Amino acid sequence: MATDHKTLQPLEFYKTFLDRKSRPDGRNLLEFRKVTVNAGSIGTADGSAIVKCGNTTVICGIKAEIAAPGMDEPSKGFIIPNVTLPPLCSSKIKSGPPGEAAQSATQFIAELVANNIILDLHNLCIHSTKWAWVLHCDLVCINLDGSLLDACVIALITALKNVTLPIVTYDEELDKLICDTDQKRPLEGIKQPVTSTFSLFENGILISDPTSEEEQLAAGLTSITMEGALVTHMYKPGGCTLDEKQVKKLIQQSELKAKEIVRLIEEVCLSSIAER
Amino acid sequence: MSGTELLSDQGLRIDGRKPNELRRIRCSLGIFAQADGSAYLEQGNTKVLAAVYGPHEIRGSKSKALHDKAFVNCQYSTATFSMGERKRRPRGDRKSTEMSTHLEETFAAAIRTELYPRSQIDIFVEVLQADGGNYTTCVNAAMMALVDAGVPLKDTVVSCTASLVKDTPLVDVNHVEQSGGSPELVVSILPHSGEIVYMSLTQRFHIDHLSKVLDTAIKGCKDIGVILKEIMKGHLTKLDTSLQAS
Amino acid sequence: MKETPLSICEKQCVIQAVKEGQRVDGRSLAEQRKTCITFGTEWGCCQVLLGNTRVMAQVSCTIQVPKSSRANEGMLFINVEMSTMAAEHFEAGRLGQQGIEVNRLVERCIKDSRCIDLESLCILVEEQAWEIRVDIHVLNHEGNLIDAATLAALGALCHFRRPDVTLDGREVIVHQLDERDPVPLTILHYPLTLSFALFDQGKIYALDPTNLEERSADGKLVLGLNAYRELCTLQISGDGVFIRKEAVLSCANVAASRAVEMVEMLKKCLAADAAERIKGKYDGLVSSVALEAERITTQSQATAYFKTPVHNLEENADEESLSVPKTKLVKDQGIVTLETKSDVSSSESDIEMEPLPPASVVKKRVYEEIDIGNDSEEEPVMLITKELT
Amino acid sequence: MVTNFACLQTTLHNFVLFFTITFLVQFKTHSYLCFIKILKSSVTLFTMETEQKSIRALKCEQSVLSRADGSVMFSQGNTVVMASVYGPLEAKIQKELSDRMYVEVNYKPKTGMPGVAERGKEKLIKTTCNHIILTNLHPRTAVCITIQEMQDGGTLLSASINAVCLALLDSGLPLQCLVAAVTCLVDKKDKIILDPCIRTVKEGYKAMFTFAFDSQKYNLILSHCEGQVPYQLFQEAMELCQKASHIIFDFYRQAVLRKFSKELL
Amino acid sequence: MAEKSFSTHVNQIYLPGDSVVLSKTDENSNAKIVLGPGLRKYGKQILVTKPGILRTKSSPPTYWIDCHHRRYVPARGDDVIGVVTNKVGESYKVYIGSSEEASLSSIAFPGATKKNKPNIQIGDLVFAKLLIASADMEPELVCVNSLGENVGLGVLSTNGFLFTVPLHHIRKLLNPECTLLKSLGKALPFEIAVGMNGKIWIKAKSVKQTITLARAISMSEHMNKEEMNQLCKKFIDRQAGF
Repeated sequence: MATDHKTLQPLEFYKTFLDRKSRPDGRNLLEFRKVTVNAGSIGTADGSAIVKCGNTTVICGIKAEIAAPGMDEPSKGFIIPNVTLPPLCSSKIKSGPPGEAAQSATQFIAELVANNIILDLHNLCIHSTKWAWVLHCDLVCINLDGSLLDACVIALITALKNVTLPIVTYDEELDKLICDTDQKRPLEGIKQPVTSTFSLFENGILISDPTSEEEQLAAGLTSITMEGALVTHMYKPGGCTLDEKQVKKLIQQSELKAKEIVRLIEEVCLSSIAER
Repeated sequence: MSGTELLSDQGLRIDGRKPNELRRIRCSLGIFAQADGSAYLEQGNTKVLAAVYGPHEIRGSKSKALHDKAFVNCQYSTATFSMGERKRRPRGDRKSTEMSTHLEETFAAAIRTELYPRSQIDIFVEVLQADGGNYTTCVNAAMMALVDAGVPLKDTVVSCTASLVKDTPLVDVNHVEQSGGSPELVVSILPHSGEIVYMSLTQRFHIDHLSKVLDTAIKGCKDIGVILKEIMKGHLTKLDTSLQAS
Repeated sequence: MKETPLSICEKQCVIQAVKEGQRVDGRSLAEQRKTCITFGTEWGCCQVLLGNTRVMAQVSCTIQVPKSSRANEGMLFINVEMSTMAAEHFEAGRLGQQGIEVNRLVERCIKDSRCIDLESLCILVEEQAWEIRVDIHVLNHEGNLIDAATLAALGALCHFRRPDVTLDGREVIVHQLDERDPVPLTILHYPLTLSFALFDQGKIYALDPTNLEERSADGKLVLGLNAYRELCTLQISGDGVFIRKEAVLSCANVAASRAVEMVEMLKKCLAADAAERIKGKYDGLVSSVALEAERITTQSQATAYFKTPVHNLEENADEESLSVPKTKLVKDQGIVTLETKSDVSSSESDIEMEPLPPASVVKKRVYEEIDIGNDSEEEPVMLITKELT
Repeated sequence: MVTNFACLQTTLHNFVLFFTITFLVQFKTHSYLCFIKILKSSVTLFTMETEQKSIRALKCEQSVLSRADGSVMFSQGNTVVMASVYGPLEAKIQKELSDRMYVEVNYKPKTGMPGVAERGKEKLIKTTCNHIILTNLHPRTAVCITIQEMQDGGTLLSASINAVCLALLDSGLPLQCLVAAVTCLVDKKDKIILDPCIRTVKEGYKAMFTFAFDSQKYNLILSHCEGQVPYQLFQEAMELCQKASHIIFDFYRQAVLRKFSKELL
Repeated sequence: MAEKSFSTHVNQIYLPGDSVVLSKTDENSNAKIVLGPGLRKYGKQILVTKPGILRTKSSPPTYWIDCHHRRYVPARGDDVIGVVTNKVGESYKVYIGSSEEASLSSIAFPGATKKNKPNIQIGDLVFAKLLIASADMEPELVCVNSLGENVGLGVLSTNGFLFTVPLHHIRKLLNPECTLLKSLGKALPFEIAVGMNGKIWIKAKSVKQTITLARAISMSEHMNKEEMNQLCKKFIDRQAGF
């Protein structure tokens, strides 16, 4: 009976839960799913992390390269994010060139990078106008069940914290790079943004950390990125409207989540360093 | 390259031709067994292969079908090895697409398309060696292939180029003359009525010269027309005798 | 999305009109539509209105490695963009055959005729040179895109200023626009195209064809010319078009004198723009945003032309209910023949009118009558005439 | 009013100046509305007191393109954007939706090919349009919205959204509500600048926000941020933009009024 | 807006999202109220969906928004002009400017039978009535009434001229109070077919006259009654040879 109701009228089915202030998976409206983080599990990458938010699983691998910096910003390095949604992650994703979901996720991360929210890119400079680090950050989602951006940002930050780079110096007289592969050091100045995604329903109900089913049914999505108490990004691409009170509530909620996640990431990083 | 080098004081061109002299034309018809009509044409060092298929039913997208006439589909392609530098895309780039469009328009005018409603005629041309006047050679080769295929035509189409150096019009321009910065006028005509079906010009010259350059090109077209007609006649007589022999 | 199908009726009417020396929008055969050129605040931005056809070009530049075959020259890249904005059958990001034709003709007219001195764009031989890129955006397609596109491209190139560079040894220093006065491009000559639609086996030709005329014609003749009466491009194309040599020559002569006027006009517009800039408070394209209220005021201009008292508001009462039995008129009679006079008298009036003065005079009169906008020269926007295409 | 005079005088000639002022004062009076119809009314609005807390002059021309079903050339200060709407059109088979209209948005930059940044803008505008257009009234069709950058005066994204809204109004497609977008910027001294011009943007900033609000309850439809600030400032910026959105909604009303001025009464 | 009295509401500009207040009498009576184009009921409110002018009509109380359109959306019973684009089996595909091409059966003509069909070429113009027009179905045209009789619909002669004007202009021209067409007819006799889809077919004695008339009609888009009269007067004077 219940399954019939769900397949025939998914929205009605869902709304009966919302009316009782609960959700089909047993969570409260503003409850987040359990987050599991694992750092440094991929040996071939310069930095890596696996993040699970409920069922959504994202792997981030970072490979570092050295290249000449751009003409316009000679003392900055590069972070090149790329979110891949392979067909195995969801039945809705088809093989072929990256779809809209993957493209907009990549664009979102790229915007965070461009706004200096992830890392001060000056830290990636080896020698101004000559050499800088390029970090290729590949984010592969192996199970897509909503709130992709949340998982991607956690994975990216954890992986960045996990990166160790050899010490490279530039000898100006010889016009040569000197690389000390024995000594490696971690990156400095990584910021700690945390993204929280919320779904909005027509009747003004807000739920946090939606599953992909909930994302489908919702009338709108919004992703708020906080770093500590700073609002760093509020991404709301149209959809259902929000009033000021709701915005305030969402921001408070994200702030709470941000604190927890930051603590979690720090713990994980400490333990992974200890292992090493 | 300056005009003096392109035209010597004796009035001879860089390859020793007189200003109104065509390059040597060699042609053979019916060279492919697969195609309904085919031709190989040499104008000097420019060498072109042409093949014609059809009229046949519309292939690919059905929406291309025209309810009252045949759809003419042309493809202009330049072999990767045909020029000094290797050509990366033999077809599909803007210049090739433009050439294909012009071939389509020219032959849509020449072929009696109204006889074959809702069908398609394919013309493929491949430039094997490019030495100036590629487009004109392609038009001439395609026309020969159409004759070989027996597609009914309103009139034959012949094409020729002309240029202007030191106020002297030159006919049938080769690659050196073309790339040396002198203008190039391409003209396709129906030799019977003398009407122009296609014309294009690159580089510039004063409008007062247009008349004589155009005249030179038309004269060139007519001369080529006469030569090609001879070749056609030869080919058809050969066919005729071989038929009668069998 | 497909292009709106063309009916036999429209085609026949256009052809018949052209044969009688008239055009559907009231112009004569050798008349161009009103051309309007405006510039943006950024250097190298030019918008051209040719009747209702609207095209914008923007020039930009980057430093690149020059081609090995032309190591001492800069590069010029011309790109035409057509999106659904201009017409519903255009697709954003994909140029169709028509787009490629426009792109190639602009390229041939401007690039192949070497109107820009590319050698002056070289910074370091074989190492660094400016690449000038012209993006031409087609905004509204009401025919004759080629002429509008070349005019916009040329206007944008003339308007463009690139940042100044200095060499410090082999080090190239690019000066930002506010640091040092930017440098204009060296324009060697001003090439433009003028297009004719060919009708009746190339015997009749109409300058600056509208979309309807382009689609009804046998083909078209595009002539690229500069102010020195030099031919820069020429192209005859179209499905099954035939033209005689004499016709080409006479078109070329008409076009040559037009080209001189157009270049003159472009130079005037450029000078006016430069003068505005010096005055300061320059807002570029903002001033070309005409309020549609002007369209309505043009109508009151029309009333002024008809010598009536000043437009009175209280009498402005419009019909109360517009959508009342809207089909009635048609439903009852089918094809309605609105004939108030008897047939005989009306034909008489026709006969009276026609043989009077030489035909051309009568024609002229009718234009005046309809192009109300033309009589009020000071009115910058003439939307009445715009509506007619 | 006095400060208004100052900034008005610089932008408009005297004739319009007189007019705009009377217009502001007598906005609700009917006779003045009629008066506007006849004269060239350059609708320019300045309501907030200081210069940096006001929206720059708004101007638009509706039905500017002859082929589009709805089109507008819109300027906000020196930012000029053109938007066109075609629809309902036949949808491509792979894009056809059985229960509603497919909304296609193309954002065209002035130079170069559209890249990832443009895709991002397209997505923002597309989801906003999906919300405001009553898409279920025209199933199995498509609407094609194209935005062309014409002149960058600092606030292209908000100008694009406003232009799209005006173009939709011009096309007469059924809409649930209207949308107005406002950009504001938090400079390095934590000062909020509403509707910044290009020079201000280029001087650098701490954060730049674009908010869009609906016309019914003035709730947030869209938000896009660059940079980071404490919540307090974020909220202040949002409220300021929300207030400013009223000016834009008023502007929409006047634009439509102009279009229909001959048919009123 | 909501606090205004009803009389100030009618004939005013409304924007999508605005709510409409009914007149006191309509609100209190039990009679059915008809909401026309541009209005929809949302809960207890009546919301506007299109920008335009609110108009009303009594008995039955009807409210609608007068809006400007350029794209045609088929409505049942409308007479439209279309271009024949294809023939599929026993019916024709006709382009009428809407999102989907309409179909027109070859026997939906006066006097047509299976054996005696009208001779229609691709590219011909037809003046037909919309029999089926629904958002979910292909529109269908007919050239006869329900009894199969000739009602003046059918193929239009290829000698005329076809042009397109915005849809609100068509409504203005077809309004019985609009005298433009009649006045023009006094100056020059002509045949005209006006399609609700914005297409007008016109034919006069000569091509020149046809063009002049077509331009005068499309020019009158922004004119009010008085301006139209002026236009006609001038037009008639011209034709008389002044």
